[in-house]
Amino acid sequence: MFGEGIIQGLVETARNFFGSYVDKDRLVTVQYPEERHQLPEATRQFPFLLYDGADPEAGLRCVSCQICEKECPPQCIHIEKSKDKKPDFVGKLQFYPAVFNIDVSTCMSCQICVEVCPFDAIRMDNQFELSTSNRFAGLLYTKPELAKSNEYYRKIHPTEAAECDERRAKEAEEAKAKAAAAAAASAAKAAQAAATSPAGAANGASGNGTASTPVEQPAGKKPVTQ
Amino acid sequence: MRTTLPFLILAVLTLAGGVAAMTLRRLVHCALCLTVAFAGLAALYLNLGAEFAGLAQLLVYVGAIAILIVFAILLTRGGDDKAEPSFSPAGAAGVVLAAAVFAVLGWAIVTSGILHQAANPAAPPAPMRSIGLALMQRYVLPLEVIALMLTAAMIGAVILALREKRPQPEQDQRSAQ
Amino acid sequence: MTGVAELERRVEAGEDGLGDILEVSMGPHHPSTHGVFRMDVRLEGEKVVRLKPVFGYLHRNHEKIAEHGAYLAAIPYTDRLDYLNSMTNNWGYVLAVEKLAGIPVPERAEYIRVIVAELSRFQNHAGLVGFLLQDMGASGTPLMYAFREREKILDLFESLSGARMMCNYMRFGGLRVDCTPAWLEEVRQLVSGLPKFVDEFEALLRGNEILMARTQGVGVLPRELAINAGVTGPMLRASGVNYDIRKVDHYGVYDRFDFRVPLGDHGDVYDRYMMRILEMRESLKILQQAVRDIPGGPIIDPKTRLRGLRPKAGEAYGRIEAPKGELGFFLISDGSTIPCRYRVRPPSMINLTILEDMCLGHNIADVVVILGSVDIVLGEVDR
Amino acid sequence: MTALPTAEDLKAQIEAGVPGAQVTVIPNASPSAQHSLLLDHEHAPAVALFLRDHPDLRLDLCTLVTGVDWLDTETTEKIKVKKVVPGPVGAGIEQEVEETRKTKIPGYLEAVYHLFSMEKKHDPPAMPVVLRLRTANRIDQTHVPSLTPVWRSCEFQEREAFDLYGIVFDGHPDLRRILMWDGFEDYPMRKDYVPPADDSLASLPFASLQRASTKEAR
Amino acid sequence: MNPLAACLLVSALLFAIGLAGALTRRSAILVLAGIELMLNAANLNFIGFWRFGPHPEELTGIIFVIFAIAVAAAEAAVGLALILAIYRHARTSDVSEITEMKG
Amino acid sequence: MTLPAPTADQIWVWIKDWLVFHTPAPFQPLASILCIVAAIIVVFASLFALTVLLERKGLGRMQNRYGPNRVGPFGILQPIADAVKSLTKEDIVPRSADHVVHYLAPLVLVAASFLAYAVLPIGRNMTAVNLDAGVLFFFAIGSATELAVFMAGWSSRNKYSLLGAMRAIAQMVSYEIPLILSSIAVVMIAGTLSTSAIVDEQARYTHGIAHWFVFTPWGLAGFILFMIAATAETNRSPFDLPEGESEIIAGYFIEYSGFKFALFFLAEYIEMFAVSGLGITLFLGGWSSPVSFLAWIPSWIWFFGKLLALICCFIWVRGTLPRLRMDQLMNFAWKFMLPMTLFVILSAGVWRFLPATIAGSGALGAVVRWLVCAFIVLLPYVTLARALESGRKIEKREYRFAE
Repeated sequence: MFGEGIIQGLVETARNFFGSYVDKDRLVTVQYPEERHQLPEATRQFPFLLYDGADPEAGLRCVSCQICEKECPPQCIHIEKSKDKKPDFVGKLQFYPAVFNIDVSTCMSCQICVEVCPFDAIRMDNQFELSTSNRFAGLLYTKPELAKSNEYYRKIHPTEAAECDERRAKEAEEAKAKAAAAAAASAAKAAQAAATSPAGAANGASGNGTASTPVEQPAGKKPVTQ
Repeated sequence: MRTTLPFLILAVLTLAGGVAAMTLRRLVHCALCLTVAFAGLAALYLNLGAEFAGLAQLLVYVGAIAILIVFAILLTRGGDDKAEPSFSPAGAAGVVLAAAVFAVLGWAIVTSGILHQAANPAAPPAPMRSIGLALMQRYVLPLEVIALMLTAAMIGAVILALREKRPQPEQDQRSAQ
Repeated sequence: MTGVAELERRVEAGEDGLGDILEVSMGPHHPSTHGVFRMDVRLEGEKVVRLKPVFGYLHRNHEKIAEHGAYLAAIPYTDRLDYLNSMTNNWGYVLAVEKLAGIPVPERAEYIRVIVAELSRFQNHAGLVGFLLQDMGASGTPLMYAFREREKILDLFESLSGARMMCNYMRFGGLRVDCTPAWLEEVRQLVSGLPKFVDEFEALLRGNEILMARTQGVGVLPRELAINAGVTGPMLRASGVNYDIRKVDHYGVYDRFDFRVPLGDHGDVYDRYMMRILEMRESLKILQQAVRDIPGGPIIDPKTRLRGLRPKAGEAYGRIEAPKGELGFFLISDGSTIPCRYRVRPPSMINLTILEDMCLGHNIADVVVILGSVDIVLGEVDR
Repeated sequence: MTALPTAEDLKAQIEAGVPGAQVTVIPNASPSAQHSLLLDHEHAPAVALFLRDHPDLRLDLCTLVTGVDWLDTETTEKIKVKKVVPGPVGAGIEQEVEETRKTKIPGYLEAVYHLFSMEKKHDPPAMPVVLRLRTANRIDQTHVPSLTPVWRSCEFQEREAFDLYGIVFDGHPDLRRILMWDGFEDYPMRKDYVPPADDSLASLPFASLQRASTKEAR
Repeated sequence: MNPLAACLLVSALLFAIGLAGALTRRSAILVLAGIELMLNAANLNFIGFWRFGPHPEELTGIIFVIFAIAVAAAEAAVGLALILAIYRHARTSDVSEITEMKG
Repeated sequence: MTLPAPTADQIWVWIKDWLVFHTPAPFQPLASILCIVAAIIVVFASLFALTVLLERKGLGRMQNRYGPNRVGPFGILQPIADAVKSLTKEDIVPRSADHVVHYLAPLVLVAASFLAYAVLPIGRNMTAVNLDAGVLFFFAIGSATELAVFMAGWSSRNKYSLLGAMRAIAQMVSYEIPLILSSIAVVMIAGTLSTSAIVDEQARYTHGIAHWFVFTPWGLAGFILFMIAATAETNRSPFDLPEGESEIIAGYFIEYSGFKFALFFLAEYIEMFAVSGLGITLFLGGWSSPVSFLAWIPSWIWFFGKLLALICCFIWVRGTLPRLRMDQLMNFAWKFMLPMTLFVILSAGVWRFLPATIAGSGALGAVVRWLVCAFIVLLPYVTLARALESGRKIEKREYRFAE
């Protein structure tokens, strides 16, 4: 009780004082607007909608199945299904969202929409500077604001995007093979048309009229590890 | 040697403080005005060249007694507004008595003739060293007596202000649960 | 000390002379109530003669929300209970669901759960000690040191789960994503550096005479009262009760690790403070072993239905040792996809039960310190 | 570590230890197998004390107290009754007709207590002893005895059950609202709770996004 | 005006103010304050006589004032402690209400 | 009258004399006073700005942060930004407050704080008023601040502010005693109450080393006690109970905002400089240099250098220590500080009357004197520390673990 504890504390703060000038481990502050933290790949902020190719309207992966809308814990997603259909990447005709809104002010960035989406259509963005002077309309993101290209996705989450692309390529391949087999069995004209559709993640063949069955939501495929 | 302007200003300040202290409604205001009076007196002492006395006055009266009074006011709930009857016969008698005392004193001063007498040449301000020496040599006995009395007063005040032991009330109910 | 009953009578009777009783409402906005929390305090001088905790300012009926959504949808909400420890909250909830639905968990997932939970415990305790000393007036220095290390742990959480605080990482049957070897290496490196931080932290204030004078003998919680009042966590162990759910329940894979449970003898604020520091060291020990022994394999049981889980009608109570105490979840299923009853046992709310008992007779400055040592997070108290 | 007696054993022990106590075992079909004991109101505090102080049980930690709301349920069963049916010619013919009969089971509120022993640390470890107290109905007879005198830890949680479910705990030292404000009228955790119309969310422009109940949408 | 006379007049006036206050006010604390003012008035006299008296080098006036201040401090401490004790007992500091000596 | 040639040491004196010299004769005394007052206000107000910046930067670095670095290069314009902010903020006065007293309190506080500088020798020939009873003046003026604090706390009509004011007054009154007693040792040895004379007494050199009182055992102990009491007197951490942010939020100035709040803030720092300045004057040789070969550095640089060093110590302590509790604070004042200062006075007395030479050896005499006086101070320190430990039941604890 002679004040040695106090002295020890003073020595400790002095060490930190001088240490902060020489030791990078001590002075850890990132001077935010000028310096920026390297965001980890896993970083998630708010959802966005993926589209393939160049046209956000045509390439939008979302088929308006409304699973995310149902599963969203804070109920911040609002979808209205389209009247008509357009073909998806494997050429199947699907609905698309006529309206797709996300209320970012309510969204709690939980990523559950991404997990439950069977179509790889919704993903998490890493943009966090979303402040706006309009607290209502400014934070209600509509389809044009939400749609981001697959290239962008590859840029912000490279590993995840590569996995996703691979999976989709495989699926497209299988679908193509299936379509080819079906076409070979039926008519040469249809097979020809199917062959024109580019492989990979690009937009499904336009004007493909083969698959006209109503939308079947693939039930089994569940993204376990994103 | 005439009465100087600073003296007059300080005298007015002191008297005003005193009057305010004795007449204001709120006790805390009274205490604050009393402090002004004390400080004014200290300044008067300084003005008259009694440096040590003035500073001692400031230290003791403003630093200690005023604080004591303020504490006493707060502890006796005097800080709250309490209406005091503005006029009472006893009060009027007090004022009359005080006025009479002043009349007597004033009459004595006026009739003594010093009013128009030429003043003695002002003394040089007392050097600190000589006050110290006086206290330690000529007045050492009174000094010791005063010291003893201060100690006694301090102990007495502490004993007075200590709370009487209240009978210990029953134990708290909650802990029994 | 004048008894409460006597003072109550005097206040009611208007005999509050001598400036005896001063009623102060500490909070809901007060620098040291750790959120919107209020204490109705009656003071005699500066001595507390009555103290009633008032809360609910942050109440958002978490349980009702969870009873409206699927089992999966409740997980992100548990993040927001004790928002400093989303990982352990997740774990408590998924443990209860796993019990309710009988879902097995792969071994690797259990190891990763231990790693993130212990990291969480470490940062919680470091932060708490910082806040406690801040409440004591230490100008934020210990708090800043604690936050410096906490940031490193949060960075790890972010690179694993995508978010720093609201991790939403665990799933019934396992985890959402696997960790990479690089991440484990980062954990290993961090864990090897953290003991130095704890040493520095202790050097800063452990032997400090002012700290000892402020905390020793203050807010004593007797052993029997602690047990009876259902106090759990470091607070209970500071009162000398050997009860750590990691040891008692053998949940997860805690059986496989060698660690000790620190116990205090006095049950005062100093003991509670030291419990946290000692537990930080034990957490580091567990972390070292977990990172060393982690097996390979899947991280989630492949048969688990995350979406549309329908447990058989019945109920289950699952609990874990969260940094603040026993965090339990009680679920009743009626066979549908939505929990019929969802209930959280919030440790910090129940630990508040004896706040008044600890504060009575102490100085108002002690109230702040005692409250700090309880370690409350209002998100969890109010839910 | 001593083994925790099964629910049936516990029932027998309680009935032996507390004369007159009526205990019903309520089985739990889920994999957790945490069966519970339904107590009668009159003997509940005595049973609680018995469980707390019994040398082999020492259930000193009452960890979780909560209310549960069970709505009125209707069971429909089809029974065959003989009835006179007007025949085509006017005369009644006695005929066997299938009729559905509805039996209404009145709902009730339930207070659930989860007990552990800090001293004994029973085996299996994570298995609580669950006590239940039921109110007579959901409307006016919502009283159950308070166990706060036995376990202090019930104090805030019983207040919470009172606050959110409206279960009145007789014998609770300080039964006030705890999470909702003092002037609040309703019990928000009840299944049939309807939020007041002047919900502040309704004024937000995007209230349309908020559906009234997720259940309906599902 | 002669400065000594001015001193004396100010002192007499202050004394009268203190006296009036001590006699008229009903708060015991203000009564004490009035007495303090009277003491101070006397001190001013001492200083005045020392300053303008025939033997300023003797310092008697100043020494007296210093002693008087010390006594006044003691008096204030004891007096206020008394007021506190009485207040605790009688629940008032109004001198007109404190009529009983018996405890 | 002619002016002496300006030297670096006397440059400010020269400038003042030059200014006064060029004013018309009847206004010369007034001009002189104005010069001094203006200089003190300008210098110490800018020191305040500098200190605030230093404090925030220093605390930041101690806490591994940058501190303010956004306004101007390295954040040096931060004090100006702070000043603009507090000047433009709304001045909120509680409706039930006593408006006059509420208004006066910060003014009285600032005025009293600034008055104390009148007797501080901030350089050779640079004492504003060379009072014979300078030290006494300092303490007499300092006691006025207590009243201002009370005025602020009482007039706000807030429970927290009243609690804060009561705390502050109790603390200031208690710590004034050790503050005065520890300076009495210096007054005893120097034989004067005049601050300039005390500095002159210390500005003598033997073997090139100054006769600072801090180099003696009683002086060192007295200096430490003086600085502890000064910390308490100026409500700095760890004695910042009157503000007690985490307990009573801001204490007596909780209801002040805008410029009045800034005045409280200013007064607090001004007081801190003043007390530190007195500490320098009494124990650290005022404006004198510690060794004779550095005496060419201007005296005012020495003074402000020492002042800055003390300020840094204040900041350092603030960045490290938690706050005491009220009863502990009082116990510390009466049970530790008061007896210790009495022993310091005793030690100073012994120092004064012990012979400087023993057996004809000056060196031996000096060593013996040093040791004896150190012993007189150390012995009660050890005893009191032990008593404090056993009385308060403070202990270092060991903990047990369950496997």
